[in-house]
Amino acid sequence: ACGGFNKKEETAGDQAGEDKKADVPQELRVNINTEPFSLHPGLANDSTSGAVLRQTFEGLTVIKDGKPEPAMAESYEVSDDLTTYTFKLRDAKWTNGDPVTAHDFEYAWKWALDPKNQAQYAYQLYYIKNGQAFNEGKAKAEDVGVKALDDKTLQVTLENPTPYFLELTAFYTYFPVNSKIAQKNPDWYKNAGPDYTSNGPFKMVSWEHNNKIVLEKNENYWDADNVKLTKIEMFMVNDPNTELSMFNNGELDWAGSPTGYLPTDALPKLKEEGKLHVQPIAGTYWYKFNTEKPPLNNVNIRKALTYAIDRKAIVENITKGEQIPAMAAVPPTMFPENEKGYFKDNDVEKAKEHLKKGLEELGLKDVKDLPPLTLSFNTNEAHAKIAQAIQDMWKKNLGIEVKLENAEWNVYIDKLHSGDYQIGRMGWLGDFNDPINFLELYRDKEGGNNDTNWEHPKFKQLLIDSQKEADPEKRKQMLKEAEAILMDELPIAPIYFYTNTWVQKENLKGVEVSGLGDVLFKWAYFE
Amino acid sequence: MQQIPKEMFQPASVDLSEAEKISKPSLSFWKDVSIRFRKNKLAMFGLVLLIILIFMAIFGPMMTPYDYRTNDLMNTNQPPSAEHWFGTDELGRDIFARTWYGARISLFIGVAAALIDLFIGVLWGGFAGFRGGRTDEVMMRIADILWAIPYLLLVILLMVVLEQGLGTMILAMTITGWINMARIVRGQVLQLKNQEYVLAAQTLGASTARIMFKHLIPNTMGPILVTMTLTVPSAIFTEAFLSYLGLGVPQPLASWGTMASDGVQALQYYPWRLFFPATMICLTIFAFNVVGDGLRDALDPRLRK
Amino acid sequence: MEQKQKLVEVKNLKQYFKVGKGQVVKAVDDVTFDIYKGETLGLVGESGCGKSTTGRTIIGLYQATAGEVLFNGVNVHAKKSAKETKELKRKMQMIFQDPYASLNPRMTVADIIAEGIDIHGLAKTKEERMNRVYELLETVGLNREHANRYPHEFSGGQRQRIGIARALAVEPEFIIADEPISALDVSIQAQVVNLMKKLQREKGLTYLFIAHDLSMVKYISDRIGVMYFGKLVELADAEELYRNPIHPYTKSLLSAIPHPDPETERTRRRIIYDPSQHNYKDGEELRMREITPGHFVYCSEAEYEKYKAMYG
Amino acid sequence: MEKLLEVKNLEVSFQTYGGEVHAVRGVSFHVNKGETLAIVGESGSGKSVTSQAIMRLIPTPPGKIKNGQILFNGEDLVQKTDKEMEEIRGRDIGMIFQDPMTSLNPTMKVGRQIMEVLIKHQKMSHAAAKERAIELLRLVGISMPEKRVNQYPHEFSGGMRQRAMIAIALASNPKLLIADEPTTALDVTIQAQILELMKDLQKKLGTSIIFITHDLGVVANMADRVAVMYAGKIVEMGTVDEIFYDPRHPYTWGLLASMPSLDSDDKKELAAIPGSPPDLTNPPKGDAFAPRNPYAMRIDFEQEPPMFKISDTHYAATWLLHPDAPKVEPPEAVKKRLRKLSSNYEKPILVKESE
Amino acid sequence: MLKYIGRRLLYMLLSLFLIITATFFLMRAAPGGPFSGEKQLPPEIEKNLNEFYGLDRPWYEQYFDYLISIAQWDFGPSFKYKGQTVNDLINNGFPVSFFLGMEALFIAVGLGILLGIIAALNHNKWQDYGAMVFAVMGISVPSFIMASFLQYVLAIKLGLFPVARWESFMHSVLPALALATTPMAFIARLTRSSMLEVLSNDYIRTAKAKGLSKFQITVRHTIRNALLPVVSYLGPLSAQILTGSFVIEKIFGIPGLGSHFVLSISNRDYTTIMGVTVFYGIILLSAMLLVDIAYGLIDPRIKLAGGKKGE
Ligand SMILES: Nc1ncnc2c1ncn2[C@@H]1O[C@H](COP(=O)(O)OP(=O)(O)OP(=O)(O)O)[C@@H](O)[C@H]1O
Ligand SMILES: Nc1ncnc2c1ncn2[C@@H]1O[C@H](COP(=O)(O)OP(=O)(O)OP(=O)(O)O)[C@@H](O)[C@H]1O
Ligand SMILES: [Mg+2]
Ligand SMILES: [Mg+2]
Repeated sequence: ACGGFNKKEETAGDQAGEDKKADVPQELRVNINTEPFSLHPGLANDSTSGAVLRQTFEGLTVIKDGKPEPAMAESYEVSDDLTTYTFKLRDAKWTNGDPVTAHDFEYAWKWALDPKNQAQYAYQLYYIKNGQAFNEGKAKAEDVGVKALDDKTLQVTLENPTPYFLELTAFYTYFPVNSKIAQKNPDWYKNAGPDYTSNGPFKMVSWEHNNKIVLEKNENYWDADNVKLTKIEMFMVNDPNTELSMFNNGELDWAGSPTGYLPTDALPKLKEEGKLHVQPIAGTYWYKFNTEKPPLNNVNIRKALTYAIDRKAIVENITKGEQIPAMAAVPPTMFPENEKGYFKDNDVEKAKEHLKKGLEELGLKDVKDLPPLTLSFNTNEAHAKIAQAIQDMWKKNLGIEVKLENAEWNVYIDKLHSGDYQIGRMGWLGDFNDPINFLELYRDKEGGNNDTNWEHPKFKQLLIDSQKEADPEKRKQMLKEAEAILMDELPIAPIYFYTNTWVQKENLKGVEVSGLGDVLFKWAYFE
Repeated sequence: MQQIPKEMFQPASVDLSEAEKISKPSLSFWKDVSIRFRKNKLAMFGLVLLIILIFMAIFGPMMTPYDYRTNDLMNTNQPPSAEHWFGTDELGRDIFARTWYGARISLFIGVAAALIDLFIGVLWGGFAGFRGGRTDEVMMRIADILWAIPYLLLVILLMVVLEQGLGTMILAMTITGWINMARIVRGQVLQLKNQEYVLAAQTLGASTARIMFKHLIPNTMGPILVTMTLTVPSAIFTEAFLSYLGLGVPQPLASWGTMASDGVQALQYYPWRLFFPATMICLTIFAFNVVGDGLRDALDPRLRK
Repeated sequence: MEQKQKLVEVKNLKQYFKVGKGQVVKAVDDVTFDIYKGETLGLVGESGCGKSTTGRTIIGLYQATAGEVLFNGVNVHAKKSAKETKELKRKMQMIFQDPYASLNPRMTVADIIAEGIDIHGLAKTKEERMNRVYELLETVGLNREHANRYPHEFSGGQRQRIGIARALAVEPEFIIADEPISALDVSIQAQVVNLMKKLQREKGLTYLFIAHDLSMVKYISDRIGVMYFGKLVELADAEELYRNPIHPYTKSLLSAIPHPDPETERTRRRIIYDPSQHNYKDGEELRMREITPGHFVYCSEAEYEKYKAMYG
Repeated sequence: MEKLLEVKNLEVSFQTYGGEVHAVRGVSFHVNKGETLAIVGESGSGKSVTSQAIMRLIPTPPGKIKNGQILFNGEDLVQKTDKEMEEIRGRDIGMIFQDPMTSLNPTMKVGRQIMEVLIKHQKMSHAAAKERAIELLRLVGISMPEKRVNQYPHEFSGGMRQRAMIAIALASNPKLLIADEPTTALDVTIQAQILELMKDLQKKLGTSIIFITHDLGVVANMADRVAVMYAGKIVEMGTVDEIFYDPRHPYTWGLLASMPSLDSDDKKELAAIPGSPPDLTNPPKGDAFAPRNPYAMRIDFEQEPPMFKISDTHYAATWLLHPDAPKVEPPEAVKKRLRKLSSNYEKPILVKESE
Repeated sequence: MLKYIGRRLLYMLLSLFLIITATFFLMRAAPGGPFSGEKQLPPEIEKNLNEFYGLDRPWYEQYFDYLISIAQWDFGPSFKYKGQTVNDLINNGFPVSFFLGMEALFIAVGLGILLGIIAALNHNKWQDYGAMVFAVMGISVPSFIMASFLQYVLAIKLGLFPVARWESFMHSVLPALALATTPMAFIARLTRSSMLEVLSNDYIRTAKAKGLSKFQITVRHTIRNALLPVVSYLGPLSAQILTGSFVIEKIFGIPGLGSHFVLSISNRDYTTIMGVTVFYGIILLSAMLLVDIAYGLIDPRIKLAGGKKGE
């Protein structure tokens, strides 16, 4: 099938409005929490870097209102087997005036895939034909399925049909790099300066490490007319209370997600004052069961534990950010019907039934006879609170005593990955806007992010088949079917779906926060 | 001139051996210490405070129907009231119950830290300072090295190797807890060791241990006590830090340190969550301080008259 | 003079202190003398001439820079087993100059006195220990009630007696008394001196008595050594030294003693010692030479002849 | 003769845990311009406290001047403020302390400690003060003073420290010099030097000296008049000759008797005064010396003896001077000294308390 | 003296070597690695990365390479902050921490000693009790509580200072205060207690007899002698404060060195762990040397260099 962007008119321009008052300084101050690990699109591997790069660079597409929109690419074509994309680039310039060419994309992607370069996120490009092979040193650069046919045409060949590939091209690993500069000066990305060239709405004018980054409007940007902000200051203050205090004190224009955090204890007051902005994002907070450790190898026990959690009470009284109780794995941003989920929240009756059944199956008379249970989580106050609440619920509702155990992140992750746990907290934030991202975690027992030791042949098959399904509706059905299996077997107990919460200056408009929690300031302006 | 009877001018029989007598009554050491301690009002106040705190640590949790761990998610973050004397926390737990429950752990940690200070810090510093020369050099460099190795890393490794719990935590605190004390004691001993009474003991053939325990350490009591009053609060918060990392007491057990660390996040919204544990810590330290000062004065025979 | 047994032999003892940039204070500079069993050797001299340092080096508080000290033929400074060291320390004791600084303010008198007993395990039971303490207290003229008190409760004389009791507790053979009486007033000085003499009689003790109060020294000593700037300049029988002082410094010292008699004081003339009066030439050998039997003077060969002629 | 200092009925006590220590219990004496008053007495008899009271250096609390006047040049020092006293201390009155081991700051160079006085009171420049400090050290008999100014007290021997203390006290040529056992730690040659130095200074500048000591030889050498203290009181006071040749108080006898004689060869036991001073928290009823006094009479345990005046300058407080008292023989050593003094009255006259 | 310092420097090198070795092995023994994130990396990428950073070589090679490069003052690239070397991190962070630390030390030492002196000179009077209560609060309230409290009261409620960040001197006041409180309180207690000891010494009486004023006596004769325990404490304290505090930097958003001490460990950023540890080690050991030298300057009776006694 052939496709193109459904050419909406330049909504961005409309939104910005011509009636902005001239005397309002168009300078934005936000908090990005930490020093970005790297401002090289190919090296970046953390959300902070992403938040900066998204303002300074631009990929083939951008996500707006949850959909990929044309950006560097003016249009594209997809082959019938869904594996070849041909992008037509628009006339755009780098901050130093060089034209943005298809070669820049080719260069950037291959650079990231090159095993000689320490790109941690190279796997984001594994969808491209021979991408993984090249990265593993099993293929040559020429074999990689990305090719600049001419300055303005980029052809991408994929390994498999990838229905969400357009979304991926908005991701920062897919951003172009000014190949002329990069070849000349391999250190171009280390600091702000003349060699730090980018193609996005803003350019970086200073980078004080660990302190702040200053962006200014990029006059060479192709859509510069629609960029109203003249300057963005990004501070690196890694403390939610401070962040909010700075906002209250007028030192920030925006506090909270997606680049920062709000203190949980402040949320009720902010909500009361009507200042709090909430937006659901593609993420799920869940507990993983190690399905090989008794009694968690028994599905009824897992069900009992899962059903006996009062998620509503948790999101209302503990997390307080209007999170959505999760009785499903895939967030409602992808499957809107998942707001209801596959089972009832806080279903104590049913939980007790399953417990009874489970005990029988295990040949035990009483809950007391259950092997001792430990609930692990990584060191963090929010996790600790939820764990304590759930511990209390299990005790009250089922009479099961679990022990709590927290550990430093790396220690915890190590335990989880090596299966040295019983019940463990985890969360998943979507990399791209497709349910597969959440489901494929549990496809293979040996999968790096599975940890539950759970594997189900039907589930696995459904996922594999869905990859080749061209019809979005049919594909969705397959995925739903798979999710139903997951929610019946319950190797994981979903707790809630994440939301973004923030406060912002009243007169700040046009900030675009995607369903994945990514922020774009391109269209932002002060009234 | 008044008239004085003649017989008054008769020689009196004088028992000259009586002359050496010191007329002041002699009390046993501890009796004397206790009398002088009791005369010190501030110290007595501190002692009473400490007793109250200990009493509450034992009986406080029994005074309310609430326990330290049962959640009440409908009543989170309630301010102090007749129902919940100290209010409730973010999980709706009664802060009064948690405070006194936490007192047990925090007081225990405080005492443990003080003991570590005494047993390791004082001995280490005293020995290094007294021996001087190469011994001093080596011992103090060992302290420096322990101090310089990233503590967090040590703690993480302990966490991997050992079970979560009080014992592990005490071990973690032992690694570096004594170093400050050792340094201060060493400094004092360097100054004291040339006193003549130390020389006198040496001429008697006194062993190093004897000189340290009988002569040097008792005369360093002042700085030792002051240092201990710093160790105690820092241990209470180290406990919070270690618990936070996952080494200490597992949730939902409370301690003043963890309660205060949690509470400080809510300072602007629910100040009582910080106020009560922090106040208890302050009161404890205050009590330790004045009791320590009082004890030092009472133990110092030079102030006896 | 009958044949006496040498208890302490001090041979070419040197004790130098480093002060600051490479400078050295020669506190004791090549001193040689013997102390016989049962005698009291007085040591006098200008303050700062090294008397205390000599005493402290003999007992091993300082490591000697050079020379040796033999006690009963055993070298004090040589490396010894812990047991030997302990045994040696038991036999040699010291009474300190300052009765205030030398008693630990935080120990009771009983503990101070019993320190040596404890260290050397001289008492088997608590009771025996306390009995020893009481006995010692009585020996030095204090009574048993004093045992539980602290040093600051005592007068200087009493404190000094406590120091003596501490030294006696280990039943030493030899006591170095470093100005044991100069901090005390006259009547107390008499108490202490009487006590020391009594103890010497009863226990056959040997003393090295350091002081600058010559009348007391003369009273208590059998022989007297005079020190000047780290060197022993004259050594003789107490009576002999007073009657026939030879070294000009000794003469000067004797002439400076104030007499408790206003009239003689008004007329007393002091002889002033000027070290340059010797006119020693370079390379001249200076050492102790015996002028009359038992009377040694630090002098050159030429002076020796002169002194010999005058006094011999 | 002009009185430089007059102490009237001085009472000093210390508040301690065990009760109030009456360290000085009604002491009166005076010092004339240019004369030397020696104060002798048992340790603990209140000599140092008296001298410190004059300097207003009694640590308060626990100490307190409870009563009495200290007239210096006619002005009462007891009433002065601390600020006013700072001007007098070190400039008008210099003081040498008893314990040289602890009276110098161990962490300050000796030279600086001397210079301090000069800079404070004579407003000297740093360099001039240093010059003068060296000079003073030489003056008190310290060799190589240029080197010694830069040393710390612990590098000095006991005697040298005492000399440094003396240098400090003499630094600004005070009108009154209080010397609390200044030569106790010194050898005789240095002692003689120091004494000569003090006498010399006295002659040149007319300095008055209060000389506290227990060395009767030094007293004989230095003093014009002598006060004998016992248990916080002056028990006998007179010119040197009167005290040495016609002592009246049994305590003075004891003092004189306990000195060994240089000239005699006899090695018999010294005549010590047994025992130790009374506890001044509860001063005994009657004569404080009575329990140690072989001549004690019954009245001594009942009533405090009044002052008797033996001559214009000679006072003693003992019942032995009472007309009803039996005649007693002083100890042998004292008897040898006794002379008839022409200035004595016919009979001791009883004086009322407080003159 | 020079000889002594020379010997101490040798000891320092040895200590440093031990610190490096211990840290190296502890670090390697800790679970996780620099590339383990929330999402598990495909093993092949991890392999690439390990190769890139040389983590695939035998440990002893890596260890000796570290030693050699550390000797050349080259701590290597940060594993986390791509494109920045550890030397960069230190060069950027240390001046900030140093400035803030000096400010805090200044407050702590100045105010602490002053408070201690006031308390000691007015022993058992209200000033003494006031200072005591203040000190107890300062000791019991750790810096992170103090920081939040100061922020809340002085910045938010009273608006006297900016809430956070590192821009101007005004920005540094609150963090410096928060950093200084506990040491200040402790120094006050130490000073008071040793001042009381010193004030009872005879030479203070001598100084009074010279006619020196209370102030002169305090300044010239008391403080110095009372300073010894303070100096003992100041050694490690200044090493710690000058290299930054994680908590304070976090709360106030300060780009100092302190955060690297913690973050490098939770990130398992091996080179950074080694770099900051070595750097801290050097500062600490130097501070300890200075303290020992200061001992001798403060109290000339203390001789560390030579002077072996007895035995
Ligand atoms: N620890 C030391 N360091 C440096 N010099 C010292 C030390 N101890 C003593 N001295 C010096 O050694 C010399 C002799 O001192 P010593 O104390 O032995 O004298 P002394 O004869 O006992 O004098 P005094 O009668 O005054 O006590 C003096 O010059 C003194 O300065
Ligand atoms: N600060 C004080 N607190 C309590 N009592 C004190 C204090 N100072 C002195 N005394 C007491 O005052 C009395 C007199 O002491 P003082 O020092 O004047 O004696 P002294 O005559 O100088 O003796 P010495 O010859 O030993 O120096 C003693 O009993 C002493 O205990
Ligand atoms: Mg001496
Ligand atoms: Mg005195």
